[in-house]
Parts: sequence; structure tokens; C-alpha cells
Amino acid sequence: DLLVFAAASLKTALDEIKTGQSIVPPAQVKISYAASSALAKQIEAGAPADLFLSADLDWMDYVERKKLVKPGTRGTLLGNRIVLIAPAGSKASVKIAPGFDLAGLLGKDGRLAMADVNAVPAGKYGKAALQALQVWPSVQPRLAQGENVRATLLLVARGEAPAGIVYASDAAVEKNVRALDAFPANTHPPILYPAAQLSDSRHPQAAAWLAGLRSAAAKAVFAKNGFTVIAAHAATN
Amino acid sequence: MLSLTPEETTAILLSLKVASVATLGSLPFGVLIAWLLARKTFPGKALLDALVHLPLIIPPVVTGYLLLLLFGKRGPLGSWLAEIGIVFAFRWTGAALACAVMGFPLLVRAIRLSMEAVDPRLEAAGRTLGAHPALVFLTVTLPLSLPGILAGVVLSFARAFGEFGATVTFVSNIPGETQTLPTAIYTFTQVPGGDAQALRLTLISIAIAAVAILLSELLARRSARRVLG
Amino acid sequence: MLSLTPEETTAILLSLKVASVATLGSLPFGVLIAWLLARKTFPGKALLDALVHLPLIIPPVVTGYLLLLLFGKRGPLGSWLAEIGIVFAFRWTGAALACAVMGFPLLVRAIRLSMEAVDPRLEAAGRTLGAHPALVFLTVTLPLSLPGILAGVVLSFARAFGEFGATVTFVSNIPGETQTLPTAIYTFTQVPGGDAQALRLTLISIAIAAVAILLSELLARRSARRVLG
Amino acid sequence: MSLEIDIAHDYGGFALQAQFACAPGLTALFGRSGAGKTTLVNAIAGLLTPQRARISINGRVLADTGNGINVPPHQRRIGYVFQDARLFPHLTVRNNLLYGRFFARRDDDIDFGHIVDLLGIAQLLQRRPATLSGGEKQRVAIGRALLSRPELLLMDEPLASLDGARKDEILPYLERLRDELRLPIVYVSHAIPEVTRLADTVVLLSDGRVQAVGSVEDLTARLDLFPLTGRYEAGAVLNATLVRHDEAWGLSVLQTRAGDVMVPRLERALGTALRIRIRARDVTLALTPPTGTSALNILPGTVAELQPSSEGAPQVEVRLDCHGDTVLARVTRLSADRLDLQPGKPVYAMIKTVALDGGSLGGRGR
Amino acid sequence: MSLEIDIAHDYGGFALQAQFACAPGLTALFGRSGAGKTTLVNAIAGLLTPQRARISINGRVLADTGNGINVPPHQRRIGYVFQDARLFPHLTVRNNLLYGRFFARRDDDIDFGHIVDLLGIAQLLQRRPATLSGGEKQRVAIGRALLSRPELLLMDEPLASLDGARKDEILPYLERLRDELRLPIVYVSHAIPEVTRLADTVVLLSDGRVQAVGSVEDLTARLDLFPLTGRYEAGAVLNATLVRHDEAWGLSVLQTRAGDVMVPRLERALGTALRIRIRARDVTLALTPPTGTSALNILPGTVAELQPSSEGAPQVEVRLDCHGDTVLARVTRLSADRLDLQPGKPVYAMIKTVALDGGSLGGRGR
Ligand SMILES: Nc1ncnc2c1ncn2[C@@H]1O[C@H](COP(=O)(O)OP(=O)(O)OP(=O)(O)O)[C@@H](O)[C@H]1O
Ligand SMILES: Nc1ncnc2c1ncn2[C@@H]1O[C@H](COP(=O)(O)OP(=O)(O)OP(=O)(O)O)[C@@H](O)[C@H]1O
Ligand SMILES: [Mg+2]
Ligand SMILES: [Mg+2]
Repeated sequence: DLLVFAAASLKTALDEIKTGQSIVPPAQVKISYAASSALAKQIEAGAPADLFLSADLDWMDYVERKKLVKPGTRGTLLGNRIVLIAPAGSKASVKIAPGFDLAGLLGKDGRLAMADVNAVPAGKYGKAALQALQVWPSVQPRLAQGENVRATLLLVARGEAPAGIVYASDAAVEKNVRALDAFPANTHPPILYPAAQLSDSRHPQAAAWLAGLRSAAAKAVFAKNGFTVIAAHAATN
Repeated sequence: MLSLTPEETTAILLSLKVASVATLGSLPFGVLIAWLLARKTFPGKALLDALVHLPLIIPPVVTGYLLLLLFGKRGPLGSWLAEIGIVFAFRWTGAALACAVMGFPLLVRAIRLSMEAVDPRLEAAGRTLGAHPALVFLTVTLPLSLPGILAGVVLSFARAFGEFGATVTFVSNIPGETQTLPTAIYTFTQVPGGDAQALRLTLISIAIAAVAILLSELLARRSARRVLG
Repeated sequence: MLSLTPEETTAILLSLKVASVATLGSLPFGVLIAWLLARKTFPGKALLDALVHLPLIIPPVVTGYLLLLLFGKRGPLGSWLAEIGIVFAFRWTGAALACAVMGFPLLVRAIRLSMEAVDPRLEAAGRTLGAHPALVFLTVTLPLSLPGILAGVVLSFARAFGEFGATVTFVSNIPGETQTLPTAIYTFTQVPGGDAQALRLTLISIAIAAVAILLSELLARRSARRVLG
Repeated sequence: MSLEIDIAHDYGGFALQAQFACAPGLTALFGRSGAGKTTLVNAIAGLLTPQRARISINGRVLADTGNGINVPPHQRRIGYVFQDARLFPHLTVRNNLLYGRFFARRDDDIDFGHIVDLLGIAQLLQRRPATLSGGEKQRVAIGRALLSRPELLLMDEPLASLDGARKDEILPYLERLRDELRLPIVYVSHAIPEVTRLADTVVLLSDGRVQAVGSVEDLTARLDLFPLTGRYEAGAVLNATLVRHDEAWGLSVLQTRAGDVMVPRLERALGTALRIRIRARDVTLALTPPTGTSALNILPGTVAELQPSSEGAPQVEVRLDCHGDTVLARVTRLSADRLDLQPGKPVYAMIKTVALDGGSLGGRGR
Repeated sequence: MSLEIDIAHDYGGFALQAQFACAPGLTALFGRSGAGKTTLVNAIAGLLTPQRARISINGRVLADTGNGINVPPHQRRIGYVFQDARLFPHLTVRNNLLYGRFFARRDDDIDFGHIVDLLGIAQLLQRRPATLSGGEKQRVAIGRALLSRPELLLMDEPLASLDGARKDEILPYLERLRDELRLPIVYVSHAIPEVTRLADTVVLLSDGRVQAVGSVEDLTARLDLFPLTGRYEAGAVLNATLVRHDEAWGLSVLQTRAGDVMVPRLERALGTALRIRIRARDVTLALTPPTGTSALNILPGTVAELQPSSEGAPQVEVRLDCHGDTVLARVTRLSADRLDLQPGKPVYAMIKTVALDGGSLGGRGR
């Protein structure tokens, strides 16, 4: 079987692509979804995976440094954006700009839901953006950092937190939240989902399957799920 | 390697507080439920029994999610409790609640096991000596269940000390408020190259918990010696 | 709502297999360690005691990672075991190992608690009747520890049935091989809109585990009735 | 007190069906192993809820299944010395002893120090039950029940594993409790000497049924009950009054209808009503008043009835009528033949004074 | 068998120090509650490792702290009837009984059915110990120990909570085990009748020390031990030979040096050597050979010694020399005075045949 290690956030899209008609070559494919960190360490420990789809660059770099990526196969598959969200019923409206009143949006004792700002990519990007916009010091004591983006989303969706920062792809699917505004792309490092074939991969269709993920049909599915499709020329990242 | 950052010290102290409060706070309920399960028959007992085990079966993240639904600011229980001044959301109390819930099956099982081993004939003797059943429970059943209570406390404490999934989902990871040792460890595991740091904190965590376990063993042995002579 | 996808059916069956193998496989070791802790004194006993509790204290992700380091294909134990044909890495056996390790403290504690409650005078009686201490253990101590063994098995099974952090870190989440019910649930919690799915699987998981728990209760009650008359 | 009992309980395999009322004082429950004694006592204590029960003490109804009354054990104010000691293993001997007293919350008219001394457990007070010897446990259990200040005392073979000397210390104390504090006692025992010495009423249980109820005098003299009471221990009980002390020889003289009986010196006031049990095996019969023997007591009477102890046994039990009192004698068939014993025949019963010792003499309750 | 014991053990507060050797047969351990009987028996079984011990049976050393020998309990082949029954609660009565037999792995010369019948536990075989009565538990425990085919049997108050009738069934069986299977038995009891009937050697323990060791004959006749053995039970033991059965009257005649003694019919072969115990309280003294009485046994003798039972007691113990055999009689001081008893004075000891029943007659070991 072709074994794909993919970041858990890609599940909806990848499952659709896997079962969809003729997007990728028909093959016995198994996809193991987990945190990028876990997958990377498993690859390091000799996991029999063929492809690795990471949710951030750091863990792909980690794997590549260990010489576990088949040279020339790494490319950027997708992009994403981070957005500021509020519960669906919220009346708030803000325009993200340098120094915007994020703390005011949180009210007296509200908290800003984010993924872990030191460990989870979405959190790291959010922190970078807030720093660039010079609002970081005003909200830093008022963070509620989740284990991952999903936890963040949940806090806002349940109204526990009046605002949060998540991927656009997440906000697009969750009905109970409303995206207030997207963070400008230049306020944080690019959010990219790299993909690569692993050096131990012997599966004959691995390369073709990876290519299939970049097909137009696949891109349509990704786009539908809120991801940014990266132009072909950036694929060599 | 063992010099701690202020943030880590805070996390350790918080973990101790959370685990202690979780364990001691759930103890009365644990004793009560264990007693019901060990000594009573009533309709719905099987249900209660299964319910107590739930936090073991349900993935911690889901437990955290359910706690959020129930005890969050908007949750049915959370909003009601907030009115009487009890707030769990984003507070260390919430972390304690999560840990208490996660450790509860362990606490109950251990106490129940010991209670079931208490000879009902001793309880009968207590009653013939004029003690109300509630007093018999306090003066006979409970002291004789001490091994189980200690074991339950140890398990629950250890579990609380290591709990992370439900806690972080329920009350997030707020340094100084809800960032316990395991949350801090988790953070390190998520950054490339953070292994060493994670391992360091893990060792600290183990050392602290080990001391707690050993203390409890000493206590248990002393109480056993008293009973066995 | 309860119609299952083939993948889910696979995950359920796999979970059952993993949890059963984990529990039954660890049982002999659990009994042995429980006996050592309950009845013997030896240097390093306190250490062993603390060691047994480790999987409770260490965050599951770290436990999974340590298992990966030890039992992975390149790990010191994993490479050695691979030579004699035992492979854990990325196999269901690995999931079972992870679950066994996570449930081990619960298993040992429950059994130990029951063993400590066995009256040593009965064991002495067995010995005067000519039974070798090992046979006394098998014919007296062990049967009388049955409540604890059952409780330990239930706790360990339930834990295994809900275990996710260590499993997914150690053996990943490969459908049909290592994707157990909790890891499948986890995957759903990681995608937007997966909540309903996650909840559905959680309910299924609860239902199955509840049946297992109730069965064990019946067994326990029957064996208790036999002893108490 | 009057204790009224009507109980039916079926374990499946063993059924207890007991109905009787007892006079004030001490009621002895007597019966073979497995006869249902402990079951009955448990029902009185409220530890067993029989399928049908009506139990009342002095009119206070403790249980009545008909009316749904079932006073819980802790409100029955019944002290229970269990067949197994059932000491609390986590408490010291002292705290075991004080347990009931604490919950009884009553005036301290039973003295802790006195009971501890009586039972010889003063040096054990700091110990825990696990290290006590069998008899020590039993003594602590007796003390615990006594100190709970019960209104009824249930004792299930309380002296079974005590040595004779200790028994001789405890029995008079039980007698005093019965008489001075008017504490009713239900006493289970296999030891006839204990029973006859203490009991006002004897209840004979056999296979879960009450075989006979009556005064000690009646039951121990009934020849048909010997298979249950035991042949060896057969004897008759006479009511007596203490009329004289003979200080010089250390003897006391008791007056009975049958005649005066000399017994070893009793520490009782003149005029005390007593019971004296004369075991059939201790009675030698003679046709003429014997002289020149060491037997001090010679009671004239007439043979009332002869009955072989059992089919083909070498002995016969001879019931004598001695001026209205019954005296039982057991003699061999050979002797009966040689002496030509027949109902109506006048004979002399010889009884040694030393045969009438502690086990045969009991203070009479009320 | 010869059992040699030399044990010292200190619990802190209680110290046992016992050194003695016993003759083959049954050794009775006798002593007050807390004297150290159970401790001693536990040491023999190997359940207690004394601070100093040398224990051997027939030369087989079971423990020798000097040489570091300590045979583990399961290899000692010692059957132990515990003071508390200690049945296995998870096994049926049947499996409790079979437990030891299974591990003994020896030829089945002890019959399961027979023992079950003897102990009257046939209808209990499917039950579990929790539902048994106190005496039923005790009987199962006896059966379990017997069926393990031990080479030495330790019995710690095995009959304490059994009724007289049941005792009378079990005691002869123990006698048979002792004599026919030559099974040595160490028997702890508070009941002198049991002890004297069965014992070849009596060990008197008091406060952890051996007070006296000797044959039943010696010890029960030793006047100085009465405070420990109990006055009530004082008596002398005569060696006898069964010389005649009197089928018509259901009697047997025993020959002793003191003279012929008639006892109730014994189911023994003529010529059997027996022991007969005559309790001092059962002996009436007469100055002339009594006639016309129901007492069948009249032994002539001379007064050898008079001793007051205790300071100021109303009785004296009279030791008679009857043609070389010792007979003890207890009479009041008054009688002694009236009869003018003096050493050297010829007297006649009258003993009722019915007083010489089950409790007094024991088969003689070897
Ligand atoms: N729970 C039970 N289930 C079935 N039978 C029982 C139960 N409890 C007691 N029995 C039986 O009832 C009978 C009476 O028991 P009980 O304990 O009252 O006897 P006892 O007269 O006290 O005898 P002992 O003198 O041996 O103590 C016994 O034959 C016993 O086996
Ligand atoms: N573990 C112990 N620690 C301290 N003292 C003990 C211990 N075990 C027994 N003893 C004491 O040793 C003494 C002898 O005990 P043992 O059980 O041998 O008495 P026993 O002769 O069998 O008495 P009984 O007839 O009452 O059963 C008792 O006074 C008892 O309290
Ligand atoms: Mg009983
Ligand atoms: Mg003893």
C-alpha cells in the first residue's frame, strides 16, 4: 500500500481527493493523519511512509535535515491564511491594521483564543502577525492558547472567547464562527504546506500520487476546503 | 540542566496545586460513589458504574470538549455556577476540575475495591454496639478502606500530574493560570529540537510524582502495620 | 447515524483486538509485579513502585515518543526484537504495546490492592497442607485476588479502549493497521466540522466499553457471591 | 424482662422455625452444631431479617414483619458477643472496648477498670487485635459488649476457648449482671455446666426447631431429652435455701424439700435462694442408710420411674421422689437388678459434698 | 514418634521459652489463655520462625537455628487444625477437604467418605465456608487437616465449639489415628476430660514457660499442679487390661493392680491395654466394705497421704495406695475427720461404674 503521512488538518480535503474519481492514480492508499510533529518523528524513527504532507515548514525541514526526503521531490502543496474570528452571533466588526484595537474587542475579561504561540504553526504565525501589527503587548497577557487550531476554533465557536485567530480553512467550515478579517499576508511568514516523497519510499506510484495532488481537480478540492492553492511556480519552494 | 525558568517554576507549582486540589476535592465524591457501588443496590447502578469509567474510555480531548460544553461560561452548568461565583473557564480551577474528572475512575475503583474487601461482619458488629450506620461507615468501613483510599489518591494524583489533553482543551494553556507541567512539556514536543527540553521537564515531573508516591507508600505501610500488628 | 463506514468498522474491530491483547498480554506481568509489590521486600522496591506509575505521570505523547525511541525499528530494543521476529513499529502490535503500557499502572494497582487484602493466614494454611508457595499463590492468593484482577482488567481495558496520545505518537494512525477508535476520533476532532463524527464514534466507543464493563461487573458479582455465599 | 420470639427463616436447605417466650433472667440456647443457634441470635440482634419475625422484649417490639416493624440493630440496644470475636482490627484493644460505650452515650455505671481487670486484659489495652491469642480476643469481645451498656446481652459461645480458671472468674460476674443489673442474657453454649449454672430458661434447639423450652429444673430432669441434653450431663435441679454456714469445716447447709444438703462454703447471705444441680452420675443409691462413708449427704426417697438410658445401654436412669423434689440417679442395670429397684421402693441417695461445686451451684435469678 | 522441641521466641512483652521432648502418641498442650500454646504450635508448623529453635520429629530435624536449618512449612508434612478454622473462602467444602490431599500426593489410605461421615459434613460438601455455622467450619477444618495425610497432626482447640455428642464421635477416631496409623498428635485444649482421655504426654505451659511435662498418670496425680490443671478435674490414672465382657449387663471388666473395675461395655478385644482415669471427686471412701449400694467397684487400699486442696479449703485430697496403684479421693475435711483418716489407715474406695464412661477411658497408645 501507498502510505501517506499527512497533517491532521488536511483530512477532509485529502479524504475527498483519495476517494474522488481520477484525481490521483487509483491505488491502495492509506493516509495516517496526525500532528506534523509526531509524523516527522515517526519518519525519523523509520516509519514506512511514502509521502509526507506537513502543515508547516519547520517539520519538513527537520525531516529533510535528517536526509529522509527523496531529493527533488519536495514542493509546496498549499497555502493558507490566518484570520481573526468571532462567534457567529457576535456584533463585533474590526478592520485589521497596525495598532488596531484588538484588546477592546476582547472586552473587560475576554480572552484571545490562539493555538500555542510557541509550538503550533497557527499560533506562531498569529503571534508574528500581532507583533508586526504592534498589538501583541496589549493581548499577550490575555491569550488562551489551545493545543491546536481546532481547540481555538472550539473556544470561539462556543463563545468562550470573544475572538480568536485560526486558519481561513478552519473558519470556512465552522458555522458557529464568523471571520472578522484576514491578517495581511505580509504580517507573518508565508503559511505553506510542503509535501515530499520520502527517501525510503519504494512504492511505484508514490511520485504519480504526489503529482496528482497538484492536479487541477485536486486543487479545486483544496480550494473548496478553504486552502490557498499555490501557483505552480512557487512549487519549488 | 535543572535550573528552571520562572515560567517553569510557575508551571510546577501550579501543577502541584492543581493535582492536589483535584485529588482532595474529588475524594469525598469518590468515597461516596465507591460506597454506593460497593455496598448498595439501586436502579441505575450499572449506569453509574459505566458513567464513572467514562473519562477512561473517552479520549481526553473529547472529555475536555465535553467539559467545555458543560462548564464553559455558556455551558448549562458553567453559567449556573458562575452566578454563585464558581468559575472554571480559563482558571486553574478548571484545570483541577479536568484533572479530577480524568482521575475519578481510578480513585473510585481503588476505594471501591478496598471497601468491598471490608468484612461486613465488622460493620454489623459496629451496629450492634449502637453506632448509626453512618457512624459505622466513618469509624469502621472508612478506616479499613484506607489502603484503597491511599491507592486511589496516588493514582488520581499521578494522573492529575500527567493530565494534559482534557485540561488544555477545557481551559487552554495560560501561563501562570492553567499552564501545568504536562502542557509545558507538550509545547516543547511540538517544536523541532524541543525534545531535550521536554525530557528535562518530564524528568522533573517524574521526580516530583515519585516523591509523592513514595510518601503515600510509607503512609500505607504504616497503616497496614497498625492493622496487622 | 450508526451506520459505519468500512474504515470505522475496521477501527472498531482493531480497537477491540488491541485493547484485548494489551490487557490480556500485560496481565501476567501485572500479576507478577503486583505480587512483588504486595508481598515481597527487596532493594529497589520503591523504585519499581514509582516506575510502574510512570505512564500515568508522563504525558501520553512523551510516553509514545519514548516507545518510538525504544521500540522503533532503529531503537535499541526494537532492532533487537526485530531480529527475533517481533515488530512493534507501525503495527497493531505496537498499538497494543502502547495501550498495555498506559494501562499498566491501573492494572498493577488494582491487583496489588486485592492481593494485600488477602489474609496471609489463609496462605499459611495452604502451606501447612503441603502446597508449595508457588502453588499456594495459584490456588489461594490469585483466586482471592480476583476482584482486583477483574477491576484491573476493566480499568486497563477501558484505558486501552480510550488510549490515543501514546498510540498515535508511537505507531501513527494508519487505517487498518494502527488506526484505533480513539485515533479515528482524534482525526475527526482535528478537522473543522468533524465534531459530529467524533461524537458519533465516541458514543460507539462508550457503548462498547460499557458492555465490557458491565460484563466484568457481572463476573465480579458472581465470583463475590461465591465467596460470600 | 420477658423475651418473646416467633421467627421463621429459610436459608434454602436449612429452615429455622422458633417460637418461644422466656422468663426474666438468663436464657440458655442449647443445641447441636448447626441447630440454628447463631441464626436465631442474629435475628434477635437484627443482623438477619427473617422471612417472618415477631420479636419483643418487655413489650418493646423489635421486629414484626406483619406490621413492617424492624428496629435497626443500632437502636435495639443489644450487646452481642459474637461466636467469632469480630474485633475491629484497626483499633487498639482499648478503643475496641470503648467503641460501644462511646455510642451508647449513657451513664457510666459499668466500670471500665473493673471489667478490664475481671477479664484480665489490662496489659493488652495498647495492643491491636491481630496479635492477641484466641482467648484474649474472646475476652476483649466480651468486654466490648458489656461496656456498650446493652439492655439485652447476646452471647454466642462466649467462653468456648477460655480455660476453666478464667471461666470461673467470668461466670459469677455474668450472674451478678443478671441479678443486680437485671440484665437479660441470651446465652448460647455447648457446655451444660455453664448452662445449668446460669440459666433460668433453657431453649433446646434441634434442626432449626424448638424441641423444648422450660426451666433448668424441668428440662434437665426430663429423661426424654437426654439424647439432646446429653446423657453424661443428666441431672436434676433442686431449689434450695441457704440456712447455715459451718465455719469450722468450710461448709454450708442448704435446705431443700428432699432434705438438707451440705456443700462447700458459699459466700452468700443466709436465706439466699439457690439452685443446686445434682448430676445423675454422682448419685449412689443404697437400700439402707449408709454409715462410715465419706458421703455427707444422704437423701431418703422412693423410686418413681426407671428408664434405660437408651436401647440396650448398660445404665438405667432412676427418678427418685424425695419428699416432692426430683433426684435423678444413674446406675448400671446390674446394680438396679441387684438392688431390685422398682417404682415405690424406698432408697437412699448418697451424694458427695465435693461433687456439688462451682458447676452445680447457681444463684437463683429473682 | 518422638518430638523434641527447644524454642525461644520473644514477641516483646511476651516471651516463650519451651524445651521438652514427648513420648510417642498424643501430646496435650495445656495452659491458660495467653500461655503461648498457639505460638508453640505455630513454631512447630513452621509458620513462626522463633529466634531460637531446635525442633525434630523422630530425628528428622525441622528447624535448627544453630545450623540454619528451617524446613519450609509445606515440606514439614504437618497437618494443622487452626484455632480459627481458616477455610479457603473461595472453595467449596469439598474442595477445601481435598486441597491437602491433592498436594500430599500420597496413597489414599484415609477414606474421604469415611471422614466426611464421621464429621457429619456430607450435606455441606457443595457449600462455601461463608455460610457454615461455627461448629461446621471447625469440623471441615479437622477433615481438611486429616485428609492431607500428615505425619504429625497439630490441633489447636479443635473441638472447642462442638457439642458433646459430636465430640464423642470424633474423639475415638482421633484415638484410632493415634494408635492404628501411629499418627503423632499435638493437641491444644482447655478441656481436661479430652486431654486425659487422649494424651500420652501432657505439657503444661504457663506464661510462656513449660511448667511440667509428663505422662497423664503422673501429672493428673500430682497434687501440686492442681492450681494449673484444675482442682475439679483431679484424678488418678490406672493402667488396666481388659479381661472380661459381661454381655448380659453390658459391662466390661478391667483388671488393675488395685483390683477389678467394672465399666460400661467396651468395644475392644480382650487383652487390650487401657487407661482408666478415676476422678478424685467420684471416689467415696468407706471404712467397711459397703453393701447394698449401687456402686459396683469397691477397691480396698490404705491411706498414703492427705493434703488439703488449698489453704483453708473444705476438701482434702486423699492419696490411697491400692496394691501399688494410686487412687485419689477428694473428701470434705469433715468426712476425713469423721472417718479419722490417717496415713496407713485401711479404707475402701467406692466408684460408680457410670462415672467411668467415655471421658475416663482411653485406649492406651502402644
Ligand atoms: N447463609 C446461609 N445459607 C445457607 N445455609 C446457612 C446459611 N447460614 C447458616 N446456614 C446453615 O444453617 C444452619 C444453622 O446455622 P447456625 O449458624 O445458626 O448454627 P449453630 O446452631 O450456631 O451451630 P454452631 O454451634 O455450629 O455454631 C447450619 O446448618 C448452617 O449450615
Ligand atoms: N505478634 C504478637 N505480638 C505480640 N504479642 C503476641 C503476638 N502474638 C501473640 N502474642 C502474645 O503472646 C501470648 C501467647 O499467645 P498465644 O496465641 O500463643 O496464646 P495461647 O496459649 O494460644 O492462648 P489462647 O488459649 O487464648 O489461644 C499472648 O499473650 C499474646 O498476646
Ligand atoms: Mg453458631
Ligand atoms: Mg491459642
